[in-house]
Amino acid sequence: MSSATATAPNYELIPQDGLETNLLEVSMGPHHPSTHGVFRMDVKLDGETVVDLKPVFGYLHRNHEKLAENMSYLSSMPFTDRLDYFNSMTNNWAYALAAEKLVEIEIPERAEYLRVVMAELTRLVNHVSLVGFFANDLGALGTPLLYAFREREKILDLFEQASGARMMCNYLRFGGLRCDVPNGWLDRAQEVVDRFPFFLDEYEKLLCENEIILSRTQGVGCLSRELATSAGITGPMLRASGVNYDLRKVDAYGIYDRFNFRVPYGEVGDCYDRFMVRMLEMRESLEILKQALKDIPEGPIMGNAPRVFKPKPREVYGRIEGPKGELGFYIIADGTPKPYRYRVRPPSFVNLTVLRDMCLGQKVADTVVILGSIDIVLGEVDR
Amino acid sequence: MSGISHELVQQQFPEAEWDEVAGALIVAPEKAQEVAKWLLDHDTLTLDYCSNVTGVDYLERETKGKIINDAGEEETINKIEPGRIDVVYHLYSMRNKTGPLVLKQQTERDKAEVASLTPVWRSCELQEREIYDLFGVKFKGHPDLRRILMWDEFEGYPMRKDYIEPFDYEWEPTPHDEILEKHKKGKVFV
Amino acid sequence: MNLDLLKDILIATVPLLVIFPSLFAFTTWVERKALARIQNRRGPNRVGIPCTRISLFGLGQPAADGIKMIFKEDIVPRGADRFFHLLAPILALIPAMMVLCFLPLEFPFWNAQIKAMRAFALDSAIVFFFAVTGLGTLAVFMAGWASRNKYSLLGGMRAIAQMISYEIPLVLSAVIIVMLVGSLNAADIVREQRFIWFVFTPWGFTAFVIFFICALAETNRSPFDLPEAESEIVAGYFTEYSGFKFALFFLGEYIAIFAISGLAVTLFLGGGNGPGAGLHPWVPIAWFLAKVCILIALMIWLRGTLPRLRVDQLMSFAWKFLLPLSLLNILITGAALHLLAAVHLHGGGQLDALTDRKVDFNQIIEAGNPWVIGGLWVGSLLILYVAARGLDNLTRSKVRPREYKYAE
Amino acid sequence: MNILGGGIFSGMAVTLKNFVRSYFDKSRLTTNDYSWQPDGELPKSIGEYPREEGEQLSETTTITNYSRNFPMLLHDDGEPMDTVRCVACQICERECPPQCIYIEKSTEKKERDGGKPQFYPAKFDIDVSVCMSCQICVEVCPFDAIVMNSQFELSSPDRFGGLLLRREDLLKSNDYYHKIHPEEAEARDKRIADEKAAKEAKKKAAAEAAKKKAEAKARDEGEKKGGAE
Repeated sequence: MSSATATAPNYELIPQDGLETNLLEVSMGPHHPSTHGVFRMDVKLDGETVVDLKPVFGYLHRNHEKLAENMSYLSSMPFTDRLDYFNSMTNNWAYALAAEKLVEIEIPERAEYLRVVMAELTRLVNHVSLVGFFANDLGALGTPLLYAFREREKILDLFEQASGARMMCNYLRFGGLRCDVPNGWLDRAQEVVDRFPFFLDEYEKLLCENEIILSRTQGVGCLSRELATSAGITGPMLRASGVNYDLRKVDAYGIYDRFNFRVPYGEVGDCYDRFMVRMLEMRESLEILKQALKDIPEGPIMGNAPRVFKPKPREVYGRIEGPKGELGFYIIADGTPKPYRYRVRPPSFVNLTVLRDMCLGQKVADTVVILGSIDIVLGEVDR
Repeated sequence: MSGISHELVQQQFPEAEWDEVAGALIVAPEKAQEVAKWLLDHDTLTLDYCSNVTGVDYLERETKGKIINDAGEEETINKIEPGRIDVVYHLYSMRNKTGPLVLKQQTERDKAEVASLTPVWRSCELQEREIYDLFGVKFKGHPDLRRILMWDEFEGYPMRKDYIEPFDYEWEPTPHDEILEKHKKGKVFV
Repeated sequence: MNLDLLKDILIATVPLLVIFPSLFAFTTWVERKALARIQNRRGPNRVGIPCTRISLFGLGQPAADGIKMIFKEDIVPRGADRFFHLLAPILALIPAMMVLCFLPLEFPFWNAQIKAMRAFALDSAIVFFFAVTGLGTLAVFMAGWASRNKYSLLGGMRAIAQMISYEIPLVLSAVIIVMLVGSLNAADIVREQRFIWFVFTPWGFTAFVIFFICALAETNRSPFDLPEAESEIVAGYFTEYSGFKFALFFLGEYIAIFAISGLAVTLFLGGGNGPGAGLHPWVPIAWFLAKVCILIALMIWLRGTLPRLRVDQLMSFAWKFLLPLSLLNILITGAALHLLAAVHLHGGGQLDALTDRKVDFNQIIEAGNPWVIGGLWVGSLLILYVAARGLDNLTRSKVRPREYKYAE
Repeated sequence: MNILGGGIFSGMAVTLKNFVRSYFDKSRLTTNDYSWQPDGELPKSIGEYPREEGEQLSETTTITNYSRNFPMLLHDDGEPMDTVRCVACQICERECPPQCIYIEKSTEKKERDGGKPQFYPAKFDIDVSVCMSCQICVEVCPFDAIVMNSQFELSSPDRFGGLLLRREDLLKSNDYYHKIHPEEAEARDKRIADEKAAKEAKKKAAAEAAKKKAEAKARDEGEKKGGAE
């Protein structure tokens, strides 16, 4: 198992006719159209080939962990929305899961189902917009992105109707949900779920067999199984490298063991696999949604959560399969209403570990494609 | 998902301590890399996936402890627990789908230094850099130990419990009392 | 000063200077609108006639954009070469405008009975066209270099590599037409397509496809917009251009698109030929512009659909796919022409006495045996398709859609 | 065996289909469609808002019944400050994650309509440039005094004062709340009424129990007396 840091190929510049040659150092970012936020890659180029790459983080750092350590458990719930601002529902869930491990709370059935519904809708939102951005990085002038955003809007409408906000939902609570979904919401969700496959068909026709996309993504940014495991890559990116590890199956948190779904995985681990695994995962999410919307029971949505959340001294680590990978919350309670230590294990931050390894030797145009296929959100990377 | 028994590890490394409250195995920094390699290569454990790496800062504090004094009576005294920084590793096995095993390295606060586990698990690379950045823990054997989230010129370690932030040099100009007054006067530089 | 000459020049050039820039304005609107509709948006729909509430589907947008561009601040980066920074957009526009003169547009303003006016009745128009458009590359590199920006430099480098590579298959596919016609004069080529446009011959069709692909690359249109690849190198060579200089670049780019589409129409799509072309002198011009617009619509459609190629794939596509294919096409064209001539002569046909050539293509088509010609058509197409497939397999052998497995 | 460039052609077919269908099929448009919104006040397609220059939505327009923007203080019917529900307990100030609430408690208690004298907020400011609309204050409030407003046209030319909402700006009547969030307001009122009823029932029960006890005691005593006689 190799885990050593990849080194740049031993690069020698050959001076020609007495002319001095130099590598071109380009600082891609922080204001670059394709770095998905304020992220910087210091790239050294020989012509168009990437010789060295250094990711630079921290432009969006706000020390979320320190903030959370200075406020009550409940108060940092809305701040988790802002970590990965595409997937506020799953962020909420990860935090709620960790906090619920601290104190024993029984979560009502309906709340569990609604959590699954929201998480899978979030997964759809994330994957669909990621695929759109990915196509945009490949240079498809916004068309796939806008198709994706149209579908995303429909799901965001659902979130808005349920929680009052489109992106910063702040919907989950320790022991359940903040409020029940309004009347007719489930029918509307069913409608969205029923129509989504038609969109996916069209989308696959547009992208998946396009010769340009195939040649742009296949064989680009290959990530081996061994490196993926060692570098702690999680989520669709890990499964694209051929490791079957999905926390929904492994941990079966919530009530995921009740649903019948499959986990797609790739073999090569290049950008095409990462792209396709996400496309296929959307179909599986739809399967889960169909089952969940069918079985959802009536009942209360809030468990017997204490009004003042004051857990006994303990250490817990709660993790869920977020759309981008394993999102973990590590909380140390010390018996006060504030967490002593609050740590977020951000999937996209850890997934960036291998950015350099994947980009070395590729073309400069590939770096943005590889970065796009990693699926980062800077709110989460920098916290 | 099943947890991992710490006793197996303690058989191999008897000096490793088991902390019941935290549910963590405490290893000495000198031994850490050896333990990590053993955990990774072990036939049944195969902890090939290091999920989460983080630091925890404990300030020096007074605790009340009970001791048996010379006279054989129980006595409550004030103990001073020295401050320390823990570096916590959450280990899982992707192959066996088991975990977690929590590994901790402890170090004093003033000259914080532990062994880097990046040579064993690549996933520690950025997370250990983050701990170095925010807690000021040096990692021996880390290939690229630089600040990561804060800028290079930044002084201090913001995640430490006794960190005092400097005066708000980059505040959001919010309309409140003193700052509002300052803003009305013109641009303020601190 | 010869007043008549001045008049001639004005009559020949002023319509070009009116038609194409206004077509540019219209095209920007059409492009934005069409792309919007492809992407299921509405597109510009507010700007219409000023001071009224009439929005005219946003037709006023180009004018508003133009006014905005003129009044924007012109920012020149510190350390940039100011002179070349200024020169580049001008140099990008001038060659593009110049080659418009070689298009076979005959404006019937002046003495239409005697002679229709064309700006440049040059006998070697096609050669001249390629020579002058090549200058545009220089402007692009100049912009990339003078901006003193690394993205611009990368864009300029890409532009040079791309434009030089694609010039070769572009010219080689035009050679097919020259072989068929035997003349480099644009008017002759158009006249030769009275009965059948060259795009409807197998060689002409292949050449047209290659020509169109190369035209996309020459004019930096998607999927070959690498020199200005937004997602990779910000805006390529015009990263540092703003305001009116940017507008000039933009104008130059679109004029170049019109010019190269005009050339494609001339070479393959029969120029001004079409139903009713003989009725009125304006009809051929309308046909010509309509065909140009169809090609531009195709370009917009492609832009709305396709992602971008990578720079090495772009090169390998040009050198390993387009170049062999166009060479093969030339070979097949020559063989087919000889075969046709032999059959024609065998059947007792006559050689064209007027021109200095062995056979008149149209004559052969008219008089030839439909079975022979049909067989030739199908055979040539088949050979070309098989060759294209073979080349495709050679260049992208490993790139295929994949099957995925699922874990339960 | 697929044809050469087949993927590109199928992609082009998709875009052509979208191009044509976008003129006929409204659901294809990316523009947000709020046609499911029950009351007709909102433009059917919010994408075209504002259709006229200076068009303002009416004050009670909400995007959805659950939409939340910034908090407001509720008061019951009557003079706002006489019936304000807030008792300046400052829980929301403590719990507010971005700490945008500033409360000053009144020094003396004030008589309420039909209630005990209570403290009231002498100062209640919300800095909406900091507020992140998380609704934590609504949840922690034990008096149902603070709820979310859905007013979203708050832009102001005054950078400093304009975004600091004072107590007077925040006070809104319960009727207004019913207008903007009918379902939520109904549920809240019902809950308050239930709680009140339960409280009163409890009180009554306690009083009755006390009465019974007293009666029983009296009877006992009477019996005792009778026994003594």
